[in-house]
Amino acid sequence: GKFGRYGGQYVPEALMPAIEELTDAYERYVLNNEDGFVDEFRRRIRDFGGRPTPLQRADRLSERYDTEVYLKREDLLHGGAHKLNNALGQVLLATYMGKERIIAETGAGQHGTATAMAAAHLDMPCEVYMGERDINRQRPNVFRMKINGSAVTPVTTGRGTLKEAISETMRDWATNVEDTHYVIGSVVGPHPFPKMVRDFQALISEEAREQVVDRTGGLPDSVVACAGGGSNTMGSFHHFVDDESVELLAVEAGGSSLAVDETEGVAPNSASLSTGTEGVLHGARTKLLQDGDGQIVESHSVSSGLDYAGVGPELAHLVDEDRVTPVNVDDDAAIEGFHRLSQEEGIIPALETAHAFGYLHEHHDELGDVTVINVSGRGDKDLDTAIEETAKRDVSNAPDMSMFNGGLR
Amino acid sequence: GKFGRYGGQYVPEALMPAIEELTDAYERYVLNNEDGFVDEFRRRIRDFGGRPTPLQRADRLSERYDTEVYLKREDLLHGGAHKLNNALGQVLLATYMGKERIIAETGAGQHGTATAMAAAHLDMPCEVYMGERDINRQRPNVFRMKINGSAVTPVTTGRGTLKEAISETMRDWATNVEDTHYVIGSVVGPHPFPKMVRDFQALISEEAREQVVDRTGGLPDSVVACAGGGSNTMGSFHHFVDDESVELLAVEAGGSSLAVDETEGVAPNSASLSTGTEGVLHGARTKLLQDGDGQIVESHSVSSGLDYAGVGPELAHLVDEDRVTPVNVDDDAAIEGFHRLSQEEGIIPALETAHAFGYLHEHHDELGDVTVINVSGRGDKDLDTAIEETAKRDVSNAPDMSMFNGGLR
Amino acid sequence: MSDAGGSDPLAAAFADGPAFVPYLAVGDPDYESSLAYVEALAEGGADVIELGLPFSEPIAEGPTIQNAVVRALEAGMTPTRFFEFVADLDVDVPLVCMTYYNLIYQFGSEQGPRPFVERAASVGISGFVVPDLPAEEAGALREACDEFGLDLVSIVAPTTGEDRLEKLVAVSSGYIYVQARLGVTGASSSVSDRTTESLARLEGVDLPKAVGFGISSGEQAATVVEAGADGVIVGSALVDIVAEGHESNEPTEATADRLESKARELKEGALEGYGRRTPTPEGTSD
Amino acid sequence: MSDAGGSDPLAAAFADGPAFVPYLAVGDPDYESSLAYVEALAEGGADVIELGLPFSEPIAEGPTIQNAVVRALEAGMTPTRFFEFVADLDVDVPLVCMTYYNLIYQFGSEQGPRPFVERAASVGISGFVVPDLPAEEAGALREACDEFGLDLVSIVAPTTGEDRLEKLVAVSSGYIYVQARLGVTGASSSVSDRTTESLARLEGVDLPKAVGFGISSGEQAATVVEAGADGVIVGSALVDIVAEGHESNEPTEATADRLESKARELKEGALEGYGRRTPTPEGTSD
Repeated sequence: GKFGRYGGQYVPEALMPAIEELTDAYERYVLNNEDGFVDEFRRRIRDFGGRPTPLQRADRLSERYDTEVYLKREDLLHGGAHKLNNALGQVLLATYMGKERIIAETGAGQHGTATAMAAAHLDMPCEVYMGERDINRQRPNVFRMKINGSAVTPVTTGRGTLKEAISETMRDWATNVEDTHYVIGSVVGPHPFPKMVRDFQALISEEAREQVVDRTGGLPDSVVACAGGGSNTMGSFHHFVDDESVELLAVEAGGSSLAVDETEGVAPNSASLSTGTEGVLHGARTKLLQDGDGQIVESHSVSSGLDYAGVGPELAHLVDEDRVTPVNVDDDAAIEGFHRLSQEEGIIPALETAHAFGYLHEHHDELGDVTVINVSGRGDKDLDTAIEETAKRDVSNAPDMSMFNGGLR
Repeated sequence: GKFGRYGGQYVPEALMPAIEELTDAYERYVLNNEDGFVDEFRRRIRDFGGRPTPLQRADRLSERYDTEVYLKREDLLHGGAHKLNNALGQVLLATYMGKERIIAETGAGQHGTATAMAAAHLDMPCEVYMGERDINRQRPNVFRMKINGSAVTPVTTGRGTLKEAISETMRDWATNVEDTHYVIGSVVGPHPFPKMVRDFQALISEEAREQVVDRTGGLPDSVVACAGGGSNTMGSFHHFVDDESVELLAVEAGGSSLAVDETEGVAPNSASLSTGTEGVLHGARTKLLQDGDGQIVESHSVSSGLDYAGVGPELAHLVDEDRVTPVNVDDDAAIEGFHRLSQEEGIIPALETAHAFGYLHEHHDELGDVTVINVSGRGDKDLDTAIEETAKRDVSNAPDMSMFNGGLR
Repeated sequence: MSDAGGSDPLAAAFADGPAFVPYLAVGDPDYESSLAYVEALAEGGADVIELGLPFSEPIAEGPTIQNAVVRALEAGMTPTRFFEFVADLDVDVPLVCMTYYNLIYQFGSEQGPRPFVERAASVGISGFVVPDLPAEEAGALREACDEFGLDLVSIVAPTTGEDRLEKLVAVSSGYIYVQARLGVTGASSSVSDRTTESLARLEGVDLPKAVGFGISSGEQAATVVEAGADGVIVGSALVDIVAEGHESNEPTEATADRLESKARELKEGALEGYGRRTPTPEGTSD
Repeated sequence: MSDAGGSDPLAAAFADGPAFVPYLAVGDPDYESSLAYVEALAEGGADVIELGLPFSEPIAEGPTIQNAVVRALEAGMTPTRFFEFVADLDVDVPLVCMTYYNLIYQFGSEQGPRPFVERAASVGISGFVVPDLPAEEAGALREACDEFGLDLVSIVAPTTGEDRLEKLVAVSSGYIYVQARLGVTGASSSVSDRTTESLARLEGVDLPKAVGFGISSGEQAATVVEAGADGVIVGSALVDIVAEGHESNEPTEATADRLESKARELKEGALEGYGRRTPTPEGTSD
């Protein structure tokens, strides 16, 4: 259950039996395809989810940057993001384990909506915890979860964001652990979650590797993915990790600054790989945004899906091993990346994803001849934020938005 | 250019040369694959659009109705609906024709967003006409078009809906016909549009027919698709038309009533196949919602994408030939269908699509052992309307929406 | 081309110098005022009057006429009322019905254009202009017009090439409506070069050529006629006057007077242009 | 199990009848009041006191203690201040530090638990309870505790089966924290059957068993002790009193008095339960 010095199972004793049960189920069903679990998962993620997703050459970006830019189109997955790979895998695993109820936490709402869809598809009752502030910023996602039949429970503790929602979901799990499976939304949490979520998300790189070889006759020089918790990141990297010639770039949210304000307990970024320090949070040892005492600080990003103070332990390890390069771009570059992909390629990316395109723009000459970028999600959920954040700054490539001054309604 | 007594080219003389040029281009590029047009179209709709879309067995609906229900997942196409098949095809054709500008009309905004995406992808300037009332009801779609770099021009004439937007786009075309291609959004308008749009959309039934045979070993007993203008309908039916054993059901919007209020000039439905009479509108002879004098009446549907007084001439013809059966369900049944698919299958359908599921619910025992239903689009765009319309009625299967009483924000 | 020959009132209207052909939407803003307005145009010197029967989807019209159509429909104009209107009119010039094909197609108990044409003939309509009916679709209407001795006026657009011209002229009679520029109806301030090109292309056609789209002043009418037009068609500039009168609650008579005087300006412009085109030998007939 | 043996102050606290083990979040709602409150608990009869060092992500706590943690953090509580607090305390009972592992891990110049344990030992802390540190991850902390002679108290949950029990007892010393029911900390009105089951399962374990989670009254304390517990741990019921005092702006002394009297009730309840468990032979020593 470790990745070098990272990982582990830092959870209350009450949860340990469930963690052990899950570890056993993970090994039997996911690793050894017992009862044909993997076959059923692959069939459902194909028919229900829409896999394989295409690998598309980005014609105009390739021309602009004089680099072959290929887009892995996870935005086309059912629900609009890579999140379903994991949610469907875990909800299906819960049915194999005989669990009767699903809980999940969500920040931007993407993992919550993916879990709600998977739960509806597999006829499993589902409750999603979501910070009150996030609920107010992501109401369409809240509605999607409810319309899929899930309960959405507002978390009012702390500042009402992802961090608090995770803690609250852990409390529910500690209370109802015997019949309930907690669908963690990223490659974080106690073992076996980081490995298991990675395995479900690794379909991305399994397909992308085959597709890029088909298309170009060889491996890419680099693979770029945005990194918050890191599930699309590890999913995009996993099958390339052993290909030493392929550079793996994890683009974190630089927010408005990389510095931490210790007095306020706030990091105006979510760059835990780039700037974080080792610590223990939410069940695992990993890199964290924390103050000198070990108190977790509030992270920030224009993209609520990247807005998390931790990161998957495997990524932390791969960074220490120099296999993954952590980089970051700030909010401004992400907003510009959002507009650029929308206008030049006709794909409106999630603000999370937009960070990868911000990085491409700033460092395209360092990515080699062929680069694969994971389009982790679509931006429909972010329209309101994009209007607001674009209006706040001087974005050179933004369309005239004056007709939207009142927001979307 | 005719389908029996329907079809034709009822357009101003000024447009006829462009129509002739388009007919020629359609025959050369689309029908005869000149310059590899069809190959490029298929490659782009695969890589950019996400084809093929899956055919998914709906486990819970199949069990509920004791009928094998298969879903053709056009909601997974880039942009969230089948619309891209046609938009990409036409914008690509415009580049082959050397046109320098694209115009389009849009009602619910789905065709507009698909056209804007295709135009961005192919680097073609684009202007979309949209009724002012529709703009106010579909602001997220308006924003998507603008963010993709398209101009969106509000149409303030009449009641500001699709009908007026079409007229206005025709006026633009009449003015700028020499360098501009008008991307009509459905199987309507003058020849060659109904045939050409059908051919682009026929990818749906080309794939679905192969998929259902693969899956079940034979043809389905029925194919069900919602029908407004009819592009997803014809797309879903085309490759089954010669399979006489397959019943083809076009589900129209029954709205609140099938009667026409002649005094007010309003049909509280959009069921032109079921209740319309022969006439000439927007370039073609077809079935229309009109009063006794031939004035077009305002149609109505809870789904703005079905809210149109005409229908594709080929569908009108196939109905007269008894090859396609026109049926309809009312707004209430559509809203229930929306909630049912969302809760039971984890797929939130467009309100257009929801009509097909309303019909499935009411007539499942008439659809044979195997039925294919086209999930023409996803419902993200309809969340606000769904909240509003659900709150207005007593919907037995709706979730508690009290937390959304103020709408999505 | 119709065989109506010499007895054709439209041909006759173009026989003595340039014709002034005004357009109004019938029933705009109400039945009675509209009667007065059409009669004022006749008083002002109209040689032919195009009477617009409002259709709910006027795809070839610009905003001015669209709004007129909406006003007329809201005031209750229908095909049946339109024919009553024509019967009620007290004017002595040939009348052309301008409308969209669906209204023609739907009228009466049987589908097809015949009942509409029959009724039009009975109230004294001389011909039709149907903007959404290209030559390719005009067969049935042409047939009915022939049966009842009415003309079918075709529109020639700037985009109409030689190849289409022949097809078009074959179904036309009365006069040719030469569309002065691309786009939709509406007043504008200059006359396009394309008008001259279109007239040149039509030189061999043995029908009067009336130019429309964008003519709003006597001077423009003069220019067009000087360029070779046999007549000028003016719609939006006149509809504007009706709209202004309606919006300012002007008495019907006052609006009618302004229409009459605008008509006079346009008619005189046409004559002026005609004079420029055929220079009178200096010093004759003082 | 620790070798601290007879000199272990925690073991000693359980030696003479049932122990009352109260919990408070240190620094809630401020440093000075918190000192008074902890001292009041000692006055009220506490045998061991669990001092909560607030962590920003208290995943094992219910709303009552979460809110206390927020109040304490906002009032400036830090690990360094916590140690000052312990040094400032004027009480004569063993103290246990309850906190999350990240604070222990980060303290001092080198990473790992040793600096934190060393400092805790130096200010008089006798042991630790770390809710997010299961036996599997406890090695380094256990080692540091052994080095400085401190206890590491393990939590046994209702879900802990026989297989885990052994592993768990192997790293535990001082006492066993028996979690009375599933879920998070918080006062509740009944004592679960699962408590009895857990105590039964632990019968062979040679460490005192203190039951916590949900105990809020003297009667509950009595029931738990009667069922075989060697001590009762009470947190939320006491934190509630602090919260009420804070919200109503009650003077610190008044809140402290209420805490002391609640402590007395709980301690007496524990004794009462102990009395019920070991029936005194009738009629002796009147």
